[in-house]
Amino acid sequence: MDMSFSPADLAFRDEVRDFLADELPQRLRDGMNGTPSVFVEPEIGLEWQRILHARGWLAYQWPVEVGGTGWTPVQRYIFEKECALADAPSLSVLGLKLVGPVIARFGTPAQKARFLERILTGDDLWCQGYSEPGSGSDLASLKTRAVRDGDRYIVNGTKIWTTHAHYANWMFCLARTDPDVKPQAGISFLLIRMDQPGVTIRPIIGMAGDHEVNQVFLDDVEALVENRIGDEGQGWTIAKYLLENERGGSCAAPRLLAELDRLERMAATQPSGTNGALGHDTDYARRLAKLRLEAEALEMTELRVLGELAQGRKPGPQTSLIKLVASTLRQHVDELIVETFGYDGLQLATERPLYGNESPEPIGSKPAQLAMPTYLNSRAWTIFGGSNEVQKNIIAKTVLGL
Amino acid sequence: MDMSFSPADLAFRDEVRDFLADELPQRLRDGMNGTPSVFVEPEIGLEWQRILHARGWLAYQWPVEVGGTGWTPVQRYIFEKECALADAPSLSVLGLKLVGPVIARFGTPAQKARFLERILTGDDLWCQGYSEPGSGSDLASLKTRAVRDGDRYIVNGTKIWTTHAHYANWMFCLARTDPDVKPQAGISFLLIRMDQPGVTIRPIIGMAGDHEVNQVFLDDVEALVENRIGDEGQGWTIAKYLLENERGGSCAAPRLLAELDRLERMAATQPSGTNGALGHDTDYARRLAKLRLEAEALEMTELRVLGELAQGRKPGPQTSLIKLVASTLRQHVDELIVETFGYDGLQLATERPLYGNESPEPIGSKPAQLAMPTYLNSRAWTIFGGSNEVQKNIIAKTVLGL
Amino acid sequence: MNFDLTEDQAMLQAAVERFVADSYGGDLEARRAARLTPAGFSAANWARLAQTGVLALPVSEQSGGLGGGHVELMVVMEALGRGLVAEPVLETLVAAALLDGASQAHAAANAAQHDALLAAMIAGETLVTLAHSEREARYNLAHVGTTARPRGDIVVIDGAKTAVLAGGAADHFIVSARASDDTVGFWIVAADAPGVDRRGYRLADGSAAAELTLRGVQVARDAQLSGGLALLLRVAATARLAAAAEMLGLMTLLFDTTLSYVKTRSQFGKALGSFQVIQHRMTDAYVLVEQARSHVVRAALAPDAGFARAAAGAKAFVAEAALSVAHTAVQMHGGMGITDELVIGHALKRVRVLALTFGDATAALDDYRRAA
Amino acid sequence: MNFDLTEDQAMLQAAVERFVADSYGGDLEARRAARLTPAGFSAANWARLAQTGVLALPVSEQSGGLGGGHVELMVVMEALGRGLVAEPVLETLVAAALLDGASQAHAAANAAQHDALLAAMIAGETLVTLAHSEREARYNLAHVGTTARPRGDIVVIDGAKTAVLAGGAADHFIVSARASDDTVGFWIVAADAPGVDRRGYRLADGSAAAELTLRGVQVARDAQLSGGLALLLRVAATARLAAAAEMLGLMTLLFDTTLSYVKTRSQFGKALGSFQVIQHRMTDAYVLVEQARSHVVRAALAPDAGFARAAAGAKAFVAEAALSVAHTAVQMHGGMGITDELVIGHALKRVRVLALTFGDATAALDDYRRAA
Repeated sequence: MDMSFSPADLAFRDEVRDFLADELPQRLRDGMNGTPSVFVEPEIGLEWQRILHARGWLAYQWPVEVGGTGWTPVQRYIFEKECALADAPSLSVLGLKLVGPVIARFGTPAQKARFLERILTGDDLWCQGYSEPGSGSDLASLKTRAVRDGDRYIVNGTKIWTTHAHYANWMFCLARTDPDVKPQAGISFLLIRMDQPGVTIRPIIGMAGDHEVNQVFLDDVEALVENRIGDEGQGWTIAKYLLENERGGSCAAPRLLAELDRLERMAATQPSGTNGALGHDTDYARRLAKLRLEAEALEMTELRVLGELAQGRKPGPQTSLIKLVASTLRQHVDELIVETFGYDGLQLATERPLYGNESPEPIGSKPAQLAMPTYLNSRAWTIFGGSNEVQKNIIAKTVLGL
Repeated sequence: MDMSFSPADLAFRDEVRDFLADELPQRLRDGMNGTPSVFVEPEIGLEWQRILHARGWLAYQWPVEVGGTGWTPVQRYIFEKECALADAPSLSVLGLKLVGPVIARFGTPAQKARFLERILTGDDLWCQGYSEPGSGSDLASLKTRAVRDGDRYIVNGTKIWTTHAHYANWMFCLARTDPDVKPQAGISFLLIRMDQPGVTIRPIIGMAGDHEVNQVFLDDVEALVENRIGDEGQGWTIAKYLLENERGGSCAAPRLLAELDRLERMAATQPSGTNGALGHDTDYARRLAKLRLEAEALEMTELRVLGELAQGRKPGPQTSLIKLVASTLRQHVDELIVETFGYDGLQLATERPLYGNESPEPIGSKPAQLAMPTYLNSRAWTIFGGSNEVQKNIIAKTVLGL
Repeated sequence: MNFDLTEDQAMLQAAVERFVADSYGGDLEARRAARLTPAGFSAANWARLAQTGVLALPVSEQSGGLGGGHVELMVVMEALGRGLVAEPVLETLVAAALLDGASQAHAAANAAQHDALLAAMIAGETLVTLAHSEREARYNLAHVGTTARPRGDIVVIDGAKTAVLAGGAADHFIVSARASDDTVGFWIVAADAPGVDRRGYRLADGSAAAELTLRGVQVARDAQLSGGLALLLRVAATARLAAAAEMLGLMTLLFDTTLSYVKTRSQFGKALGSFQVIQHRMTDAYVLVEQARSHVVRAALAPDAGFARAAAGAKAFVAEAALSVAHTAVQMHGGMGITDELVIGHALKRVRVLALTFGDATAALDDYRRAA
Repeated sequence: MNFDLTEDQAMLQAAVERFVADSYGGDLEARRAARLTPAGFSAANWARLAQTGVLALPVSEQSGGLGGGHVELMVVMEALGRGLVAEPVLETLVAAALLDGASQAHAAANAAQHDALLAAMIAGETLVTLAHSEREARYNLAHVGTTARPRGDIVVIDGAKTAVLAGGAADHFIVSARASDDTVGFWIVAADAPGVDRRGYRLADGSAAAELTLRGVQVARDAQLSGGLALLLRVAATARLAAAAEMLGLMTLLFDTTLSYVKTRSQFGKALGSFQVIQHRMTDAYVLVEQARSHVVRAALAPDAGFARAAAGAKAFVAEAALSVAHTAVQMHGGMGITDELVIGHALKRVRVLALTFGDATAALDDYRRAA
């Protein structure tokens, strides 16, 4: 057993650290830390992606043939961890992690040439058309219909929870191309331009006032057949690939641990109202320490998966619990943060952004101002991307054999 | 709204208190408090029942015609509360609360004459033959078979979790008299002598070393037809009546509150190892206070049910949650008690009884000695009499309509 | 032993429910619009609420109120919570109770002036709110750093207040300050008095709170209310019962809405409510609602001697229970639960604010156990 | 980044698993009989365990041990836990680590004597255990009221010890006492020494513990071990890792047994494991087992500087997780779960004892966070 990094890995870590120290502007760090919602605004995210792209590190989740870095699993982990610790803006999941790898794997040479580079340059911004009103966690029941009409499909339907649809110029979309076969078999994976007639976007405002997600109405919208990824009816297979692709290595714990460190420092200066600082209140300190124990266990679980990947093996069943543990823990951390600030934690500014010169003056402190909106948005963690209930169903079935 | 007792009720309360002060011997109080299992030994219980019978208060759960007291629901509550606060031994559920009311309701005059008085005098001790290995919470699946043979049934089968079968001379038993109708319809309610050939008792020892329950094998055992309660095939109806009879008023909270008081006093003298008493440790005191809040809520929920009964109405859906809340709370209290005594809480004497002159010398204190066996036995609260899972199924279905 | 409402109490409940039905009745858009006004609530609703007598409810009859008791308070606040009412009833009840308590403490020289203010308040014409919290105090009610120094016929107040509920629109503040003899007193300060710097901000529930900076604020000596910290603690107990009752109302709103939802919403071809895990989670929530109700009733019926303890206990229990039920409601609603489009999210945010009224659940628990 | 066992570690694991299979192998009756002996364990098993080298494992090579590290300790203790082994391995490892640590601290005059005792211990011939806990100390390792006063060439020990694990059958005790200079020291005291009053009693897991009263117990000066409280805290960290690893083994035993049970047991005509509520509860337990394993591995691999903190953290986390999994296992087994007839109850009781080894979860948590 050995959990240390090799000298080569340590050298790589130093290289990443130096790069972050030199190239990651404070403005972007502030933007990341000042964003209470799950996704950073393109204004922040794209700038960071341009910097990474210039360094050749943006497509690290892609195969080498299409611009990937060829990093080992350990290098990927190190890169993600260092970025998290440096408060680097989160990268756009939609293009880089979701549709990019799908195009790289299933796309034609023409599709690769057409789309991949523009994801990296930020010329194309993507959104995902999976969920529909009424289908929730149950993808197989989707109703959006695509009817072939020569070299194109005419698509009708409604997508919901569409993150950043209001910024995107493209949507990757699951649509039913054959209603007469069994539900999973009749689905295709289509790429749709957002800037065409028939695409209507209704913002869905979150509890904290953030506009991240949307409902997207598709009325006689056109999707070119040349922009279908894979064969007709292969959509379900592609969607599953995409899901599994998500289940590689994971690096959620380092940022949680860094946030707990930050919280501990803040609590050390928060008045307890009776004797000294809140951070010295035994009860409070124990709650924080218990969350840290959860986060340290999670970090080790992530490393155990990494260990499997590093040995060239498929990761074990531990992968399946990481999302469950990380999202629940994320919520508990955000709840403790809200409580830390006492009455100041109740403020809820609805102006956006909360970073930069234009942001509203906080009551008490900037972290206090971010606490409530972060907590409210955080309720989404156990719902989206497979709710906790669905995750447990999956673990019970696939891991426990129940 | 008015949660006070009427002057008449207060007078009754004083009468009960005086009676308890005068007539409940310290030896029996010690026996009650020194019993880590759910049921007190007959040695303790029967003596108390004789005292109550002499006062005419033993059959208070029975109709007046067969010796009941005719108390109002409020009087019953007051009696049970005062008994709990005075550490009176718990009364035998099996005869007084279960089979007694069934015989009173469904029995023939001859059966009433034959059995009821002997329950009160303690000449007959009863056990319950409901559960079977393999049937658990699912009564309808029971396999014990009773075949008619003239004026008797020949019974074959196995009963399990039979409390105090090793003391009982009678068993009331559900047996299948007709295997050819739907499961619930073919069951009859039979009374069986325990002192006959074919009855074999296998003790089942609990985690703490207590012998409360048994497995009872019935091999060609005789049950006289004249000792069948109700008609053949009426067993399911009777079992349901018995269950509903259990769901009248409830008085679990007063004893829990008294135990929390006692625990608080003990914690005030337990060393914390650092500064002063454990009871003054903020964390500990808050845990105890939270349990007290649960118990106070439970007490009020019980009173709200009592309020309905006192108005002559059927109790509301609150009754269904009382068992769930009380049993879970009981476990949490017993867990805190074990923890209170630190290392002393780990001792587990297996000698019985733990009261009286013969009981083993405790390490630290008598309450410390009782803590672990009480905690271990306490795991049964959420299992027997309808597990928590079954209770929640029932509430979801009958109260919430799910 | 009777937990039925009296006829009068039932009428009061019906009146508030009528107000809710007429003013809100599921119209979340109207409520949102009211929240977005500078005051954070609807002036029209406020006037109608005053007409129902709700604002006069806990004020003694000799001060022109209805002299309602704790049960009446519970009935009203629960109905307001169930209706997700946005108007500053709790804040007004606190201010009214302080003024009323002060009037009863002494037939002071300033009684007439206070009575006039009280009358305007319960008529819904003037908004008065307590400015007590300071950042350094966290939830410690006895910690007051603001000072009140006498200078001739006037008193000069200096300090800073935070989390002044409904402070964004208040006409007057009841400001706590430490007098030269180190006792805590309360002074009425007009919002537009020189030296008062008000900075409005929004709380999670959309209400308009304020931070105050008080620099050399001059008030007349007789602007002081009779009764110091002891009065505040009495009022805090009442406020805790009121907050617990409002949270109970919110819990029933959250629970009933979610129960309907899981019965109708289907997933994987089955009603959500047919999944055993959902059934048990709803059962857990149901138990919390019932246990919370028991605590609120217990506090409302507690005798005077035990009232502060019972109210603290109810607040501590209900705050945690309400938060748990709110989180369950969000989770059961899935994606819709985290939007601003359902009552669910608004109820969660209101629970968050109420849970901190006069200290969080832990502060209330500490008061409860110390009083035991 | 590699969490595979080395070949040697895998062999060690196999050896312990072989011991478990041969000695217990599901024979709960034999285990119960061993528990009922005065010593509380099987002498035959003990001899065989000594042969496996387990007792010599953490002892340095220069003291005649195998010089095993934390990973080896984890591997062994987890396997013992999984096998529900009744023998006093943990107690012996603690005593051996104290003697070994003391030997290494100084080439003391008494080294030869201690080495002989250590050799007899790891050969399974002599049972030595730490007598440190006192009732007033609760879980505070630094609180020692027992005194050791020098008198000429000897030292006189007075005091009382409680919860001496395996103390019912020990041949020698390592007794902590406060010396005249107020430091804490450790002395070897024979169980039959004059002035030692041993009162044996049983713990929840059936092991034979003891309370000691020490009245004017005379020991030679060189019966003192080198190294004081600092050595004890080092050994306590190792013991916490060992206890956490044994609890991890118990958790896997509990979990696997329960998983099989819910797959085969049917209720209402369906396998218990087909009920969604059971599935989710088993999933929660599974998550706890995996997270507990992560913590134990983390502590086993921690560098020396962070070891005490990591071991305290692992102990704190695993103690709560193991208890939760044990309660789940009991509940899932229904009536059978609360009997003494299944491994379930025995595992729960062993978890209860291990959870308090060198302080409960809260004490470990406090050490963890203070070291942070």
